[in-house]
Amino acid sequence: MDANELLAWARGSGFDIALTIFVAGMLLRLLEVLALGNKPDLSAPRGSGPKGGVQTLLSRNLPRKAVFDREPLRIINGYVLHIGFFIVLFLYGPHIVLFESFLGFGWPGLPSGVIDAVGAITILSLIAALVFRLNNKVIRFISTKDDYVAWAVTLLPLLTGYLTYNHLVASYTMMLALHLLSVELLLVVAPFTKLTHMFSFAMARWYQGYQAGRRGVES
Amino acid sequence: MSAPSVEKGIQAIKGQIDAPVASFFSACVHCGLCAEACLFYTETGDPKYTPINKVEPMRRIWEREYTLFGKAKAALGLSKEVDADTFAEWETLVYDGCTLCGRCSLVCPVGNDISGMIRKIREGFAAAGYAPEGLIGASTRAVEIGSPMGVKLPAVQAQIKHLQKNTGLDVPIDAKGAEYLVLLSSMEIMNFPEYLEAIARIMHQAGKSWTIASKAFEATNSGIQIGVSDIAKLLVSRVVDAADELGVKTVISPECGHAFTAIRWDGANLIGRPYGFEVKHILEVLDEFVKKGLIKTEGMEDAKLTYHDPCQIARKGGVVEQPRNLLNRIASNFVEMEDAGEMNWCCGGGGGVSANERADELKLTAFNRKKAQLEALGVDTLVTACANCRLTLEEGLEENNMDIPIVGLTEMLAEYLVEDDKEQA
Amino acid sequence: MMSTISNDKQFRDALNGLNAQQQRLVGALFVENVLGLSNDPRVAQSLVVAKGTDLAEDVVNLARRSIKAACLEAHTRCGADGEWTDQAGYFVARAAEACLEPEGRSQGKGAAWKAAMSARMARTCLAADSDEDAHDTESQAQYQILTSYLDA
Amino acid sequence: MDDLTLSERLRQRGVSRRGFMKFCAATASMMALPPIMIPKVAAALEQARRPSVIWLSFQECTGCTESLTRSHAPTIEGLIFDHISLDYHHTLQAAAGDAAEHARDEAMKKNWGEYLLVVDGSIPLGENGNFSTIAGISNLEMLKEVAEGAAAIISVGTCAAFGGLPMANPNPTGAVSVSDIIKDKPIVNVPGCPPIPTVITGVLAHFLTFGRLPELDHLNRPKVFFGQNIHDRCYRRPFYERGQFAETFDDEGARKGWCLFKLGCKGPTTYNACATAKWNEGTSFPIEAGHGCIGCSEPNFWDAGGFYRALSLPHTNVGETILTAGAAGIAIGAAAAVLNRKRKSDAVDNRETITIKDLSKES
Repeated sequence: MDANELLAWARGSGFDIALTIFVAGMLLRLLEVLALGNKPDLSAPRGSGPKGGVQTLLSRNLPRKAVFDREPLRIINGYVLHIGFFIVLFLYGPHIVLFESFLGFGWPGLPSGVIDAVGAITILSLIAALVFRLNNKVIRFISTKDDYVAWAVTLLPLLTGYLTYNHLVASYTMMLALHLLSVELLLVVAPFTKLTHMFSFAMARWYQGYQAGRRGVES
Repeated sequence: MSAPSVEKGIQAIKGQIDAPVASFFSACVHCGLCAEACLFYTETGDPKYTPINKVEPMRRIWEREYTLFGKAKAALGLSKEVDADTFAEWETLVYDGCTLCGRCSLVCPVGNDISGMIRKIREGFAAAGYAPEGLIGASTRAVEIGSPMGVKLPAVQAQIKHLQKNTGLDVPIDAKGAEYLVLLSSMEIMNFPEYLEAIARIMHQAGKSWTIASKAFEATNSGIQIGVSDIAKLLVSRVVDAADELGVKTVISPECGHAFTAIRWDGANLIGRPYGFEVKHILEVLDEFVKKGLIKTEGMEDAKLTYHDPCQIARKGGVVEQPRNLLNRIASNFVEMEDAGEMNWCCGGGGGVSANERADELKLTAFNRKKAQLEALGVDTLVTACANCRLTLEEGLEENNMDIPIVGLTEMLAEYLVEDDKEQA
Repeated sequence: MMSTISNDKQFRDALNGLNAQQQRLVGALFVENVLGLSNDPRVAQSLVVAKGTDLAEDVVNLARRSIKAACLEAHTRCGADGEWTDQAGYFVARAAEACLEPEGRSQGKGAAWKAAMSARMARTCLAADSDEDAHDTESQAQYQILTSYLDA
Repeated sequence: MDDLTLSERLRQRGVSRRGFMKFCAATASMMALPPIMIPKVAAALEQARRPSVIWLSFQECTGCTESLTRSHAPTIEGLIFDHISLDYHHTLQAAAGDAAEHARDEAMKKNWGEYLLVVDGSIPLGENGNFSTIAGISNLEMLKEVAEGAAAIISVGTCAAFGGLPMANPNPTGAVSVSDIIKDKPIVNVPGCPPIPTVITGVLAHFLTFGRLPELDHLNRPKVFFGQNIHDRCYRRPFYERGQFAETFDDEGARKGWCLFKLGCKGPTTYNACATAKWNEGTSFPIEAGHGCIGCSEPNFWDAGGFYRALSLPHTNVGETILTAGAAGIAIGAAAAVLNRKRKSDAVDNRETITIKDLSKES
């Protein structure tokens, strides 16, 4: 299995299988959640539920001062991590081509050099996140294997992507193959780990926000 | 009715898991920020008090029962079960170590309502027989006698007679067609009778018709605290039936935290239909009266004072502005403590913790958070709007020999009412 | 000679006429009238200080802290099975605490008036379980105490 | 067979000493040899005897030969090509039929173990090799036979090196590459469709100069020519760095010579010398001409996804995959949902009402 065959597989059936498991898996999880139902709130409303849902969807993007003051570094690192990941994923030319292929529309990207730098920062931020996880007694206490698996499968694409872009370690062909395989690993693992939060966070915020909005309570 | 069992407990939790709970467990990324918002963790430093860890048994049941992947893992013996040991180990986390204050739910970056889940998981713990002694006693008295502290109607009548003698005001009982039905919490009847007197004087000046229901004078709801919806439904139905019978327009929830949650938010869902009347917290009513000019105050309290936001009233009840409006009218030196408002810290005694003797020591440790807030401020008086907060704070201050008197806001407001000529008996 | 006091308005006006020291003394008298309802020795001790004149500040403070603790302990815990007889003891302790309250913290009411109210409340507690009208007797007794104090 | 040395022959053709030395310098530099090696190259080339070369063409399109013979413009490289004793080449030799085969046998016998075997075109295995025969002998047999006496084999073009077009899916003839058959001879793969002419002569010159094959990579390609990918040497790389891509072949970006990544350029995954040696004597190479590299020197480049699909695009239709996966997800999800709903309603329905009597364990 030389690099070219590996790349061909990764760009072919490998991608297909992974994407299928990802989409099917996430939908399965979504339907499993929705099936459990949500009884309507019969108490007299003070405000609008949907408005509360939307507000909470946005409000939770920023930390509350009381908690931020206690863990500023860890929270800031969380932002670097996520924003970096989104920039690399959504604003890199070649990635935009991929989205364009099935969305039908694309958008301008950032210079590849910038993406490279942001990728490096994101990798460091992810590593910092692991250090935080291991050193903070609360998170270490509540961490499970799932957290470390999710961390690893998130780091690999960034790492291989960085090495591929900079033509390091092995031939570009092999590195691109490894990059795609690591993305596929992420896609396959995602529906069965905490990575479901990439979608379920919106549901969770909406549910709590809806109740809070309806009750005219801060959320 | 069968004896409590682990199986019943698990069944109860399975019944409580709904789409929101499932979405919460699918969203939690174990970031640990909920712990940073929980005074049981911040004051003990023990990671087991991390809020999301408190609902771990429910997460296990959700994963094993309601996800294909979870069932597969269970079949391969890769996931932990929930058994008697689990209940025993988690009992002190779910009851002693949580006042259902909701602060964790407010800071969770992915929006998980963790305190809501703890309320749900208590259904399982109670059904499995792992509810604390104190709460079982309180619930039993609430169901059998009518009040968790065993207060019977004659006691209320005696207090009413006392009040009528002092103020010459009438306290109508079971008055049909009254606009307001006033509820009292046992704590107020027993330890802080001034509340009823304040209500009488305020209603009198506002010229509003009000009444107390002989069959439903008790506002508290131990069913909410112990986490048994069946009991909560029974208790709240008394109030609803009385309100419907008397045809009142509005039921006033007194200065009590969980009572407001019980009657304002949970009641309709427990009995399964919307109310035919409105429910307001006493502070909402007072704020309305003041705004409409129905009651006027004179004179100002000049002592430096601050306000403690009871969690169920401010964070969970949305009654945040009203106390500020009221205090600004009657206090010239009102200062806010840090994190005041919906992010205020809990007193440590709510959600049934104060009724649970086993949790006393933990409660006092948790109080250090409030102590820090008060020390940073240096006030002469502490105002609050929940009888249980008031008692918990008093015990905490006493323990730390901090000499700060605590007064209920309604009682304080009554003291500054414009003196109309009280006709003497 | 003040006219006999027959209602609370006159009772209250008369009390307001007293200075802090006198308020403390009259309050202590009111508490003594219901002392039998409390079995906490600290209450009696605090009355000694309340009735004492020009005492050292720390003695007063010490008494104040001890009666405050007594008062707190007499509380019925939230959710605990309340006993009205114990509760009466709580109100007696609270009446005693009112007597020793520092001047600045009267919140619009005199120490003596607050002591009187708590004392009456202590009496009412006994009525909680039975329906005998204990309340009136206490008020009349308090009018008598005040009148005899003013006459002396 | 005249035994003139290369330099003697060149002088016959009127190539001056200086011209010859210029050629040696060009060859040395192309092989990344240091300048001091130029005299050594010149000396070796001067003395080089005319090696016997047997050229076997199997399933091929003659593109490689076209590229090598440069029939349209004879150059010094062409001359060197004349220098080698091309004893057998279907397209170029005058002889035909038995005479041609006889010439091949002669050459083999005369230079057994010495001659150089050059192959272009892939070797079909289907129908036990009879998809392609010469004079009744299947390519497979001929290759084995001739390879036995060869000093070394040069597979010219992607077909010979890696199977090329004939081996592309569905590979009706069961085509394979030379190295799939011959395992016991030193083989140099000079892939490309076609390969760059100077790369071929470079390999020949290396063989003549040093009497052995150049350093090879993991696919047996001379590292000196196939050591780096086009992307690293591409003059449009700065546009790639700045994220400036042509979106279509005639848009503003294309006219400005921006990077052709989005138009399917396979520069990054293709190892060849096009970007440096360029074609037609360094005139240009596909990217410079405005068309993306199609990766012709890589194995299975025909099956590596469309030439106009960007490298970051999977071969599959992502949209379709998502839809089919979505359908599957909803189907499984619906089943799981029904199960969940039932388990939940069971739990709720079978739950006994809890009264104050059912709370403490002792009771």
